[in-house]
Amino acid sequence: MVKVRIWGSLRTATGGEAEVEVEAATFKELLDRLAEEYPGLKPQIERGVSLALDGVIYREAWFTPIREDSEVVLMPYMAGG
Amino acid sequence: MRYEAPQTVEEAARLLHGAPAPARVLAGGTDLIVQMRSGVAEPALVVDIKRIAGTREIVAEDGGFRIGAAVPCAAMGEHAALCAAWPGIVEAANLIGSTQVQGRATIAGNLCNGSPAADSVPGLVAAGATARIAGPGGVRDCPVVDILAGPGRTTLAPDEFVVSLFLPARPPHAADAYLRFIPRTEMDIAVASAAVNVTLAGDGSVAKAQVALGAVAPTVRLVEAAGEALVGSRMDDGALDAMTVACRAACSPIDDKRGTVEFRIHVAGVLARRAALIAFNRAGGRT
Amino acid sequence: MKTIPVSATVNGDAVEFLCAPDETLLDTLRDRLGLTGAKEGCGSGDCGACSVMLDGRVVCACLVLAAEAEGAEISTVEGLAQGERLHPLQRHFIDEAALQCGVCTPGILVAAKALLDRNPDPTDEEVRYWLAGNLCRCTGYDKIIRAVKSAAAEMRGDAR
Amino acid sequence: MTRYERIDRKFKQVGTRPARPDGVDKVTGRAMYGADLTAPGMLWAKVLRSPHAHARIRSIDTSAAEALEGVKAVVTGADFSLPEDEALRDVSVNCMARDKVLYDGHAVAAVAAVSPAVAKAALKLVKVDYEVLPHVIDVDEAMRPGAPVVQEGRSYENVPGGMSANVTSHCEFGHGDLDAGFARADLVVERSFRTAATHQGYIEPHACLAAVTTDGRADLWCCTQGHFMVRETCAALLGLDSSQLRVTASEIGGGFGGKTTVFVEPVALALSRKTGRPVKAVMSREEVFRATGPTVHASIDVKIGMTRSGRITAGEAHLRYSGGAFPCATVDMGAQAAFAAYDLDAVRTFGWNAMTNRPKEAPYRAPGAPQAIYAVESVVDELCKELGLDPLDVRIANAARKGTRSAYGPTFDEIGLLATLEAAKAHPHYTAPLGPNEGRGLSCGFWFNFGGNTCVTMNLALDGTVAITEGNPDIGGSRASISLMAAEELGIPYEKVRTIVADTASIGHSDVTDGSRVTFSVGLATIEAARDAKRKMCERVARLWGIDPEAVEWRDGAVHPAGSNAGRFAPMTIAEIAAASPNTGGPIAGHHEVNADGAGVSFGVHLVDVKVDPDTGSTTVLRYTVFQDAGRAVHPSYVEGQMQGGAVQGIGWALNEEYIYGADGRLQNPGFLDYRVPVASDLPEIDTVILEIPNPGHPYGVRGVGETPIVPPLAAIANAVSRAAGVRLTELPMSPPRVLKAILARG
Repeated sequence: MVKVRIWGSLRTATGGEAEVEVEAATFKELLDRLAEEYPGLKPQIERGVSLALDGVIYREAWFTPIREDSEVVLMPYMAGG
Repeated sequence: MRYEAPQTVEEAARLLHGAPAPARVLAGGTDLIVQMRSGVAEPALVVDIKRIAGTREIVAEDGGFRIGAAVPCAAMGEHAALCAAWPGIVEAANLIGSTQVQGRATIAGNLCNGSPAADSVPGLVAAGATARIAGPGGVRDCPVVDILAGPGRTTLAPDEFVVSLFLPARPPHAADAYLRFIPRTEMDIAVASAAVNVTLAGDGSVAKAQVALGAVAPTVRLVEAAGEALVGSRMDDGALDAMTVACRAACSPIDDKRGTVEFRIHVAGVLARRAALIAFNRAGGRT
Repeated sequence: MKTIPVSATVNGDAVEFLCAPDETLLDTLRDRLGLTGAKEGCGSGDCGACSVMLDGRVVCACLVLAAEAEGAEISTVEGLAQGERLHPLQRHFIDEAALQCGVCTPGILVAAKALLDRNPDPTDEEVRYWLAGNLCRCTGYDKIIRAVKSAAAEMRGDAR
Repeated sequence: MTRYERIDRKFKQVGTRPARPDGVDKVTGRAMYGADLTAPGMLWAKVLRSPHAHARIRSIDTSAAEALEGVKAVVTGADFSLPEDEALRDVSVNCMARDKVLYDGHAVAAVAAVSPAVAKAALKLVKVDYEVLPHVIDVDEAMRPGAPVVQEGRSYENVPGGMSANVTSHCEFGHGDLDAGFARADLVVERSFRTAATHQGYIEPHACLAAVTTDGRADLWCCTQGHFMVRETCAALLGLDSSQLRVTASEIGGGFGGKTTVFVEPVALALSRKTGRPVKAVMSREEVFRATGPTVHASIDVKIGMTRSGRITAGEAHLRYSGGAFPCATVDMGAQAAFAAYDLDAVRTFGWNAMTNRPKEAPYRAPGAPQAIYAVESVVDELCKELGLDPLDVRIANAARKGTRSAYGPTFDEIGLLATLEAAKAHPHYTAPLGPNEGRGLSCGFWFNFGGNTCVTMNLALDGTVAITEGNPDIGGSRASISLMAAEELGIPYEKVRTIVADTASIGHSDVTDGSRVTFSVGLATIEAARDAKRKMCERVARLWGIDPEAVEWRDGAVHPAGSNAGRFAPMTIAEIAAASPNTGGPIAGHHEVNADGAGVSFGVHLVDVKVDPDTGSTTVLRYTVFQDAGRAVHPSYVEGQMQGGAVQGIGWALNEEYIYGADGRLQNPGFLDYRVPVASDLPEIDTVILEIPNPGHPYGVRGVGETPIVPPLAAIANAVSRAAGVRLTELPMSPPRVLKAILARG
């Protein structure tokens, strides 16, 4: 199981929890499990999310491996200028 | 559109007189060509006056200077005698737009464009300059102040044009100054401006003063009360305060993208005060 | 609109062209004479990207009618280098990274040359005011001012 | 992310300042920008734009325009498809209005004609019947229930019920107990701020030349930050196969984020398809201001608590942004960036986006961050002033560092903020004396930085020189940096490398040049491509020498035996290996295709001194110093250039730049005369101090540097002006009328 921190406005989809636990070994599995277990997260996941893994931001890489002790933070998908 | 570049004043006058409206005179083109591009001006005829003899010259005349209507502002700054006699007018001319614009723009065009914010006009008004105007009936001379009619408007008839401007002879101990406020250091239209022209008496006090303000009324405005407030003074605070009050009282500006009513009124007074001191010092005055 | 025949000198070469009466010199240079070095950034004389020399003065080509150029001497950025040899301003702009995107560079080089032709030793302030009509959005102007000054020093033959 | 080793080593070429490869072209006028290409038989396009801020289009009659001699085609919204994808659909509607015009300047029709003059005349003959609708320009007004609705049905699920339909999204970030934090504070300051919309202000207007053939093939030349983005977007809007549309990026005359989308490109393609002739479209400056992307405008409330000793106990911000007439996620980034520079126990930010009748926002250098950080850094400065604390000491005491849980969630890795703050403290600027009416301000800045999809091919010529092909338009000298990294990695002179930006048919998909990503991502891919090529060269030489590939090594541009045991062979240089390549297995190339990550966040600190004229409210910038962590400055001149250019854009934003609307909802200043970007005489020298705290996510330690420098100037200048004027300014720009009003009100 990995602990995933979500941002504040997503808590309506997780019953108020700021941190949820899912079974996932990669970024892709994490997104799939989150969408399954918390259907309210689905629209945001479809619009785009980034993943911060131990402080490093990944925007798309599905195969990025996640360890159980990793710090996992979900972030909105972002773009620069 | 037709483009004509006549060689004589008469030919230009004939072209303008016979033109199907609208016709426009082209000197430096820095306003006209912008207006044509944006569609504000759609002239059927453009008369380029730069090939008319004398329009590109500055000549000494009766102790003063006659400045051809097609003399670019940059050329004024290169004329040592003109700079010495009318430093305020020259500095105003050299504030119009960029280096590139000054290589083309003319003070006659600046006048005829009719903008209340025109940089060179307050100085011309304060100087008591006259314009030589050509029309179908020949030429006439007219004080610059009487040419101003409102934003974008002059008292010139559609078939008239300015051939030259005349700056009168200077007595000793006389000088002028011009200041404008813009948000940047260059490239903007004046939000408020002031020109002051002073002549000192033998005792160093102000014998005569003329103050003109720009961008604070529908036209550049000669503020006689402001000039009178300085007469007899050595630019002491009392006289300057009175002048500032007179200037602000003469303002009737608008709120727009460049400034507010309050800002324009306040800053017009500030600029007139600073310009008065500069002109006074240039004239050799000691406070 | 009938076109107007114009004869002029551009970068030392005699040229003849036809232009529409309301056509700007900038459009003629770019679209008829193939000299695309001068750029249109604004079309209103506010950015200086179209700076060219016209009879010894630096002007915005967007604020000149092509018809006015009859008999005129015009020079553009394309005339700055002498064959293979870059003008010192051009070299210093490259060496001192005085350009990023480079679209304002032709206009700035033409304007800077006009400055150095009349004032071989300008102060920072003189350079900044002379070039105030040339907008650059990339560099913050710092390296441009330095490059103009070091080109000026080289042209004066100062020891460097 | 690969954690790279030896990023701290000594470099031979990285860190030097060679001439850029496109330099001569750019100083001689030879470089070809968007508007510089012509084609035989070319037509000219012009676009008709809405004069209304908000109106329903009842009908468009193009018959008179089509009948004009010289007009070859007219297109309207009906000529473009509406893709399923929401973002693409918005781009389509933004390029050409459908049932409604949503802002002054919104495109409604376009013509192609034999000359610009004929095209312009034709526009006047297009008759559009508008039903003018009420409009809304201001974000706070747009959020009020009952405000005119810009578009219906665009709110995301995260917007609570009962709000105006203009509110499209809501976000919230942060951690900790705000109430407890504020309770611990000795002083709490709460302020509201406003920032105007600004424009990227690139000097080159959007321009393109399109040529579509009747068999569905198309070529497009345009100035863009990302020609692959142009390809995908235009293909979707026109129903073309991406592979049949070849897009070539011209030299680009500035972008700053504004050229990360399309405007006239699909229009020129549609007109070309309709006419069977090449079509050139060039925007005027007025069109650029009215119809291309400004930033969001913002209304922000910030509340921060501090102890007497300068410890921040809690921070809270409410950000209301408007990205114009479409949904916009920029506020998400603002809400995440607002407090990034601080190590806080309690922090919370709330963001809202609301639609207004303004042009669709396009990203502008660190989108969303400058506004948010301006508000936060202004309040921090006010707290410092009220409590009599040194503003740099307070920032040092509260600075985020390695191990800090950031305000937006993740825990920071190696970051350079503390070192940057300490460099500012040690700099003579910080202690230089100030005169009357002068003030000093400072601010931290932050940007995330991104990596992204990147392709590099490195081809070895038979003489051993190297050609690098990449897919990211070079805005600020990136070809020089990329060539430098290739030369460094291969151990050959910089002059032996040439880097080009290839068209979309010649290299794999590359994301737009944005997010400060090019030196990082393309550099990373270049180094990896070079390593790939080196491996291949080592294999060739090992085979020639008849030894194991492990027994050779690459050193100083040549293959050497790895040690005395490997045998005695004269080293083989890259030129010798290249010359022998036909005999050893054929051409040698290195590749790297990657979706790069590990960009590493970026921090900067700006110090500024200003003088305020108390009689006119005019601000003069006297001295300016930028401190920033570049990870590794590959070509320091262009790193400095980014720092200086970003600072000056921020100065413009702080002092004069703004979108000004009339009561009629029309933009009043669509030109460089009244949209006042800084000119040379407005500015002092911009000093730079580059720090190099290597980024472990890049083989040479590079961090993106392009965006962060626009973030700090807003607050740095606001803090300096507020101190000089003796009154706190809370609205940007701090134009002279606004400053004078505040000074006169202060008394």
